[in-house]
Formats: sequence, structure tokens, C-alpha cells
Amino acid sequence: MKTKKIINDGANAVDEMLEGVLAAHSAKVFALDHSPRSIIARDGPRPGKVGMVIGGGSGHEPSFLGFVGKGLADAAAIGNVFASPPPDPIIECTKAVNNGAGVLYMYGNYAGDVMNFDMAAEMVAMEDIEVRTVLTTDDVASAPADQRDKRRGVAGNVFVFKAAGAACDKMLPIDECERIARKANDRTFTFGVALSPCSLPQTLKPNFTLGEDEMEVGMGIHGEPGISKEKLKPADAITDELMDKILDEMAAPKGDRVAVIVNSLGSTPLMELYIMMRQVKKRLDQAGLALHLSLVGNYCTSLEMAGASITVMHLDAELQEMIDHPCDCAMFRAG
Amino acid sequence: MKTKKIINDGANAVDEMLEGVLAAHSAKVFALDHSPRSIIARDGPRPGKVGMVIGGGSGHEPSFLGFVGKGLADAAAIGNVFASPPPDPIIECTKAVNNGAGVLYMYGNYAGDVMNFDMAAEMVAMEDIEVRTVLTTDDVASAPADQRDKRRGVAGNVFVFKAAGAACDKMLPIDECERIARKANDRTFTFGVALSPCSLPQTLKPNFTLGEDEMEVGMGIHGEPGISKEKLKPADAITDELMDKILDEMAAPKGDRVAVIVNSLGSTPLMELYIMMRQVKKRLDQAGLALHLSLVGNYCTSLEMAGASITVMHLDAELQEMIDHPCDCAMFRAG
Amino acid sequence: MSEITAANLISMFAEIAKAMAESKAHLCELDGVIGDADHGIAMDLGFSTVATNLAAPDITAADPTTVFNTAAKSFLNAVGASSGPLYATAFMRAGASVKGKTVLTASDFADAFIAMAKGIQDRGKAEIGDKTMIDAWVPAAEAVESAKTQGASLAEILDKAGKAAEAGAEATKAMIASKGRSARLGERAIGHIDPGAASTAILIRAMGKGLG
Amino acid sequence: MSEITAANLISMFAEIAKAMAESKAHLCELDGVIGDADHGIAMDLGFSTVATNLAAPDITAADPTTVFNTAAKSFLNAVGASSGPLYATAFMRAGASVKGKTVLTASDFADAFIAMAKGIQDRGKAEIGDKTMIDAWVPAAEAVESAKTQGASLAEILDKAGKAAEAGAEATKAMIASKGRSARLGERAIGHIDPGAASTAILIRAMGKGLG
Ligand SMILES: Nc1ncnc2c1ncn2[C@@H]1O[C@H](COP(=O)(O)OP(=O)(O)O)[C@@H](O)[C@H]1O
Ligand SMILES: Nc1ncnc2c1ncn2[C@@H]1O[C@H](COP(=O)(O)OP(=O)(O)O)[C@@H](O)[C@H]1O
Ligand SMILES: [Mg+2]
Ligand SMILES: [Mg+2]
Ligand SMILES: [Mg+2]
Ligand SMILES: [Mg+2]
Repeated sequence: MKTKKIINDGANAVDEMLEGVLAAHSAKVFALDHSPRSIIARDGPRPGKVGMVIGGGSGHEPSFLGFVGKGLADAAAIGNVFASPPPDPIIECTKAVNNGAGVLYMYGNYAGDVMNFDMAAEMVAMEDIEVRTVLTTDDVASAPADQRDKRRGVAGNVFVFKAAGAACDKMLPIDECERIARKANDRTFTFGVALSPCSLPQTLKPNFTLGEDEMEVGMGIHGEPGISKEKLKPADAITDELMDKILDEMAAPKGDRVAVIVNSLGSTPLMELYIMMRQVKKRLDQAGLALHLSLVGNYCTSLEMAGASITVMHLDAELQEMIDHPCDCAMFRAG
Repeated sequence: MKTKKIINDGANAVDEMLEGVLAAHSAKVFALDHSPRSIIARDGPRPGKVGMVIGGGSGHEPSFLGFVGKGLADAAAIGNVFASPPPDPIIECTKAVNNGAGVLYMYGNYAGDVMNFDMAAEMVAMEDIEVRTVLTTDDVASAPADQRDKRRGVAGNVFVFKAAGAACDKMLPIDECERIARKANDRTFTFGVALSPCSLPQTLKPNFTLGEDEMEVGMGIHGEPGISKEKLKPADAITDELMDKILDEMAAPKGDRVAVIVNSLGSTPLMELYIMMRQVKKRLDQAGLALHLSLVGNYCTSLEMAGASITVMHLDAELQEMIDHPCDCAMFRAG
Repeated sequence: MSEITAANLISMFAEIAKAMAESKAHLCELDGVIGDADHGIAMDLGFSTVATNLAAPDITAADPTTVFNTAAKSFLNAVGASSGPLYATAFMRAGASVKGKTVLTASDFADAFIAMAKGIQDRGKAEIGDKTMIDAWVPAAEAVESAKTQGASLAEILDKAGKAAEAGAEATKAMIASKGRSARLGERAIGHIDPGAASTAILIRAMGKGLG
Repeated sequence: MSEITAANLISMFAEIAKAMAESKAHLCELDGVIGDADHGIAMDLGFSTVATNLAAPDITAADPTTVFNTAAKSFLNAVGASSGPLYATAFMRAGASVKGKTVLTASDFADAFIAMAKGIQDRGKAEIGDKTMIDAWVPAAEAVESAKTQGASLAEILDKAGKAAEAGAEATKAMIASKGRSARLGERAIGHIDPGAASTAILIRAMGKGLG
């Protein structure tokens, strides 16, 4: 049985999606003529500003291209579904947003992305563009706490990118932008569960299987298996399991402030996310943490996968300022 | 087989969702102490302003409660899943937003909503609150064009509410607010398809069945059957079928401007919506119509139903001004 | 039962609640075909709330009108939807028709029943043949009327009403809807029983049982 | 085949493209278990693009290095992902190793093959036992090396390479991954073949067929 999707030829899904994005959001973003998978902010890159290039595979919308715009990323390099972009569009993004102050690469920590972005960085270095790379590693499910650099980047991207994008928008020098980006990543924690699979547009076949009453704890945003399969539990119990781990790792002192994302992996609707949000708030209250800001909805998806993740960012005064900084992107406005 | 959902007891889903919404968006909205299903904008109701009350069943999030806020609705009355709210929360909303300039009721044209809102209107009339009611009837699938008043209100709500909310926010008198609301509705057309069903949280059973390769054209946002079952077609063909009908009814002269919503019914991801958007733009170009604004995403959903709808609003100078007017709601910011 | 007290009415609503709980899945299924699949949920939730509110200790001393009014308000606020205002209006009218009485005769109850059907018609403005619960309520009310005229017992009256409602519900199968959610379905509604008509028949049967 | 021309290499890539098209679903399935289910799509898309670009009329006059470099760039830009940089590096290294030659001997090709394996190791920094395509490439390169030393024919060399790669791929079943997407899986990866190792074996077999 094939998954039903509103697509034409699955092989063209990414390029056709991009055409639609450009049609809908031409006021905010454009694609480079000579590199149609390089999406650039109309308002953002400017003299003296550190350029910020994000990117990754498609299928995670609004990540990554939806976060291109004033106050956030200057450009996104777009890959095939669940596949890192090759170096070329990354290089073209880099050149398009380089204004002499250096360029920050930010993306999730996946082998493919690392290889492709590193190749791009090597090549633009030959043209004397200074590139700094900050990988996001917010997924607590993907490696033990003492191997943080092995972890994947998932929905926490949104906060980490947002903080870094604000630093760039405030015209801070590249050292500062990099420092803030790293701090944002260090203080951001995500954990999620998947309830049902998604299908790639080219195959229309579910990319994994789960029993009728099972959920996958720690599922990756490409359907990579997680930590364990468990019996589906009530929303409060799921939220507790995720928050236990996050709060434990975050170890935030009472009175501190946090920002939260309750993120749908694709098909889990707002009703369920807000039911989780209710329990997130209870847990924060119990931990004596103040909820500064919440995003609830589709932020980092896996096509139509069912499930959700919780992200908590442990704020300090600086990160709070960055998170509150306005941004105006194709698919995301804040501040 | 039961649908997997992240919920606790399905019977509490709506109230728990509301708690989560209030936790996440306490800066924007609050619930009345004595009527927890009456959600009120913190910034909105003010002396001399026409109050605007929207409402309907739950399960359509971000409709309706997500559209409460400065510049849009002043209050939403919340019903059970797919069920109109009873008169009580509507009455309480009305009293909370009444500032002596009258109150506008706006909601989709469904038998249940009409009966409940009418009962509420009768009761507040006894307290000398002037109520005007404008039903949304944008769903072209739900009755022939010459029986417009029999049509349902679906995703076009967003534009119609937005226009009316802007009129109220501009402190126009109730006659003007009503006139603009009616004009907005008259010029808004929605048509959609469903690819797979949703399940009510209380039953966890799919609320209709569709064959493996079928889609339901004109499906209602509660899973009410539509015009016809058809074989699933490519995205461009689906979009053409929807746009043919919309453009035909709209009969807009070349050079006019339109606003568009490509709306997910729940689980259809952004990739598919933007693929549709691409073809919408082509059709508008062919018709000589300028795309003034596009919303692509989850605006009026049916829990986790798969499918999408296209809404086109035929702008004139006045409606364009209303659509561009800023609003700042719990789940929607624009302008 | 020759005289109906408030307590009997409370038992009647408890019986209705039981019947709706049992029919919940079935009514949702019927509604799934031509509506939004929630009618069983609405009826179950509505009548279980009615039964709970009528089990409150301060109700026991109430008169029939108070029981009907409490039922009306409870049902309305728990349910909303289409069924909320329809049933709420029915029970309010029943309450009004027996106003001032502490016990009801079979004939009083028949009048209350007829007032209920009238209330639903007034609220929903549906006609016979529109494929709504009216197609069960109207023949049932007619059966009640003629049985009353013939001086039938309460049990006989309600049995005839139940039969008429069941036949009416069955007859909706052949109809095209023109009110409610299924009004947009056209010919596709043919062959399917209207869920509200089906719940009406169940309700009337449970009335008979509860007052039996 | 004792001498390999650019045209032969072009046929070889066509053969690889054919094999990957046939194995697309199988490779996606393998990747679905421990990765993100797209490896077959990447390999099919990558090599079909390579084959298309190598079928362009202006390529026919090219030397082996140009063929390898064109393959590298085409594959990389079509695919991205993990496999893009890995295979692109492999083909670039192969191109570099035969630089200046217009026809290749079996020994030249063996050197190119060994350079490919080395390139993938350099790019991905994976070790034997990490449960990646390296577990197929390294034993295959060793087999090529020893066959070459023994003066084996091209057909023999590639047959030994294919056998070694197949055995290497099979051996990944027993491994815990420590590179790539499945590195997070721990013990749950045991029992499943690494998709990249599987595609490596298919690729090497197709090389043999294409140059046979
Ligand atoms: N105007 C009306 N008059 C009488 N009955 C109606 C009317 N509209 C709807 N109904 C009845 O209501 C039933 C549906 O009730 P329910 O499913 O609880 O509400 P909703 O349609 O709001 O989901 C229909 O089957 C029909 O019998
Ligand atoms: N660092 C690495 N070194 C060698 N091979 C690797 C490395 N990382 C991943 N691979 C190989 O890539 C394969 C997956 O490729 P593919 O599915 O195309 O890319 P992605 O993992 O980006 O989806 C793995 O099965 C593994 O053999
Ligand atoms: Mg991939
Ligand atoms: Mg309903
Ligand atoms: Mg219903
Ligand atoms: Mg893969």
C-alpha cells in the first residue's frame, strides 16, 4: 500500500516545493538564478554583518528554508529529502551572504551534512571567506551527555539558529556570533517520540514500522530509530518521560527562565501538542522555572510523521535578549 | 485498530488543550474564571470598539482560539471536538467584550453553531447588547452558487475574520464592521480535498473510510462527505480542479489582486502545500490576477486528517487594507 | 405506572443515559457515514451529564418541571452541537407543559411528549422528509396523540411512540437530507439512517423502560 | 578487456546506474531499518545523473580522468547526503590516480580502485568495524591489491573485489555502528546489513560487468 500524497512526480517534489515557496514568499526570500537551491533573504545580508548560512535536507519544513529572513538566517542551502545539500549550493549561499565579516555555518550534526558543509568551507576558504561552523547537537536521545558532540541536531535548531541569527543581526563580530551560537546550543535540549512513520515522496513507502500500540522514544527526524520502542502511554506520562531527561540534563537552578518548543513531527495536531504543553508547564512550575516563551506547532518536521518533541532552552540574560530579538522570515515571525 | 494520539483521557482533551494554550500564550489570551471555555484577548476589547466573538467546535486548531488577539477576534467560544459551543460560553464571551458599540458574531455556517449562537444572541439581547451575526459560507463544495447561504464556512474563515477584525480594530461602527464582514465573506472561496480520515479523541476510530487510491473532493472540515470520491490525482491536477471552480465562481477581472490560503487539513505537510502553491500561482498568473498575500500551513484543520484546501479572497482596496492590517494573536501574526 | 413523580422522571433520564452509553459507538458510526461521527459522543456525554446532575441530593425534592429544566440545561451545556439546542428545547417545553404539577398522569406525560416534538421542530425548523430526528419525533408524537385520545396506558403510549419512531428512523434511509451536516450530501445520503432519528428511537424506547 | 578506454569507463558507469536502479527499493529497505530509508534513492539518482552526464556528446573524446571527475561532480551535486561526498571523493581520487593516461591497464585500474577506497576512508574517517561502506571497500581494495600483485586479469581482479565486498557487507550484520546515522542505534543495529556496504558490493559487481 502506498502513502497518499499531494505531489506530482516524487523526484521533483523538492524543486516544485521551492517554486511554491518562492511564489508565496517572494517578498522575503529569493533563489539564486545560477543556484536554485540557494535561498537568500531579501532583507538581511548587509555590509559588515556576519553572514549566516543554514541548511540540511528537505522534508523538515519549515526547517530550514522557513527560517531565512531578517533577524535570523541569511541563506539556506536545500538538499534532497532527508539528504544534506551538496557543497555547491552551500558555496553559492556563502558567497551571496558574505560581506567581509565572515560567515557562520549552522546545521544539525549529521555525517552527511558535516561532510558537505566541510567541503564547502574548504572551497570558500580558498576565496578568503572566513567560515565558522557551529553544529547543533540538541537531541538528548542520540548520545550520552558526555558525548555531546555526537548528538544530532533536531527541533532545538530553531532556538539555536534564532540566537545566532540575532547576534548576527546585531552586527556582532564573528567571534561573538560563534560564542553565542555555541552557548545557545549548549543550553538547548530536545527529546521526542514518534508514533507513526513517514514516507519519502520517491517511494511512498513507510520508512519504518511500529506496532499498533507502540511509540519510538528518541526517534530521529529522518525516521532513524531511537533509544527504545515502548508501549504508547498517556500524554502526561510521555511528557514526563521527556521532561525528566531534559530537566535532569539541564540542571537549571530554581528561578531561571526557559524557552520551550513543543514541536509536531508532522501530522500530530495542535490539540495534542497543547495537551503536552499543559504538562510541560506543570513540570516547569514544579522545577521552579519560569516559562519565558513557547512555540507550539510545526517547527522541525519529518514529512508527515506522527509524534512530537519537546525542546527546552535554558536562558540567561544574553540568550533571552537574542530569543526576544525580532525576526521576520518566510515561515516564522517573532519578537 | 485504534488511532494513536498523544492524549490522556479523550473526554478531557479539549479542556487539557485549553490549559496548554493558556500556559503557552498567557501574554495574549486568558479564559474567564467563571467560564473556562470563553477565551478572551488581553489586548483588544476597549471602550467604543465593536466586540468580535468567534467560535466553533474544537479540533480545527489554530481555528478558532488561535485567532483571538489584538487586531482580530476579541473572544472565542470553544466547543467540544467538532461540536458547536453551547450558548453559555458564547454569552460570557459577549459580555466580556461588549463595550457598548455592539458585538459581532462570526462563525461557520453549521446547523449546530447557528442554533447555539442564535440562542446566545437572543439571551444577550435581553441585556441590551446589540449583536450582529455574519456567517461564513466560503466552501464552494457545499451548495450551488445560487444557494450561497447554505454553504459551510471553512478555511476562508481566516480571511473573513481577519477583515472583520481589522474593521473592529479600526474602531469602525458596527454597521461598517458588518458590511465589511459580509463583503469579505462574499468574496472568499474555498475548495478542498481529503486523502485520509481523522479520529475523534473519544473514539480513536477513523471517522470515514476512503479507498487506498481515493480522495474525497469537497470534504467538510469535520469529515462530512463531500461532492464525490475520485481517484487520487497528481498535485497539479488536484490544484487545477480546485482552482477551476474557485476562479470560475470568483470571476475576477484581469489585474485584480487576491489573497490565498493553502491550508492543511492536519497531517498534510508543508512540502505538499507548497507544491500546490506552485500551481496556484501558475493559475493566478494565467488568469492575470496578482497574488497579494499567501498563507501556507495549518489554518483550519480537522485534527489529523490528510488533505488540503485552497482559499482565494478577491481583494478590493478596502479588503486589502483590512487584510494588511496588523494582528497579533496567540497563533497568528500578520501585517 | 399511573402517576409519574419527579423521582420517576429522574429514573427515566438514568435509563436514557444507560441506553445512550450502550449505543454510543453505533450512533457514531451512523454519523460517520453522513455526518461528523460524533452523535454517539454527544448523546452519551449529554445524558450522562443529565443523569449525574439529576443524581445531586438537592434535586430529589424537585417537581417535574425542575427535572426537565435541569435536564435541558445540563444537556445543552455539556453538548452544544446540533443536538444540544434541539434536546434542550424539547426538555424546556416539556417542563413548561407540566408546570405547577407535582405528579403527572399518562395524559400529562403525553402532552409533555408532544411539546418536546414541537420544541425540536421550532428550534430546528426541519420538516418531515428532511432526514433529521424530526422524521422520528413527528410520527412518534402523532402516535402519542392518538393513543392518548384512545385513553391508552403510559406503557402503551410509549410503546406506540417507540414503534413509530423506529419506523420513522428506518424511513430516513430512503431520504435525501436537507437540514444539518448531511444536507450537502445529496443522493449520497440515500441508504443511510439519520443518526439523530436513530437516537430519537433509542431515547423513546428508554423512556418507556425507565417509566415502565 | 586488456585496455580500458574512457568509453569503457562510460559503459561501466552505465552498468552501475542500471544496477542501482534495480537495487533502489532493496537499498531503501536496508536503510529504513537502521537509517533514513533513502540510500537507494541516493544511489539511483546519483548514478543515473552520472550516466546521463557521461552520455553527453562532448564527453566521448574525454580521457579517463575527465570521466572520473565528471562522475564525481555529477554524483555529488545530484545527491549531497553522506554518499555524495564519499563517492565523489572516491571518483576524484580515481581520476587523479590515472591522470595523463588515455587508456588504462588492469594494473592502472587496480590502482584507481585502491585510490577510491582510500578516498572514502579519508573523507569519512570511518574504520573497519564501524559498520559503514568501509567494511566493504577496505577488504575489496585489499583483494584488488593482492590480485594485482599476482598479475591477475581485470575480470579476476574485479571478481575478487566483488566477493570481498560481499563478504564485508555481510559482516556488517554483526556490527554495532559508530559512524553515520545508525551510530546512535547501539545494539539495535545488530542483525542488519549496512546499506552503504551493500551498495558498495553492488557497485563493484556492476564494475566487473561493465568492464567485462
Ligand atoms: N435543523 C435540524 N432539525 C432537526 N434535527 C436536526 C437539525 N439539524 C441536525 N439535526 C439532527 O442532529 C443530528 C446530528 O446531531 P449531532 O451529531 O449530535 O450534531 P452535529 O451535527 O452538530 O455534529 C442529525 O442526525 C439530525 O437528526
Ligand atoms: N563517515 C562515513 N564513512 C563511510 N561511510 C559512511 C560514513 N557515514 C555514512 N556512511 C555510509 O553512508 C551510508 C548511508 O548513505 P545514505 O543513506 O545515502 O546517506 P544518509 O545517511 O545521509 O541518508 C551508510 O550506510 C554508510 O555505509
Ligand atoms: Mg538521507
Ligand atoms: Mg459535531
Ligand atoms: Mg455529528
Ligand atoms: Mg540514508
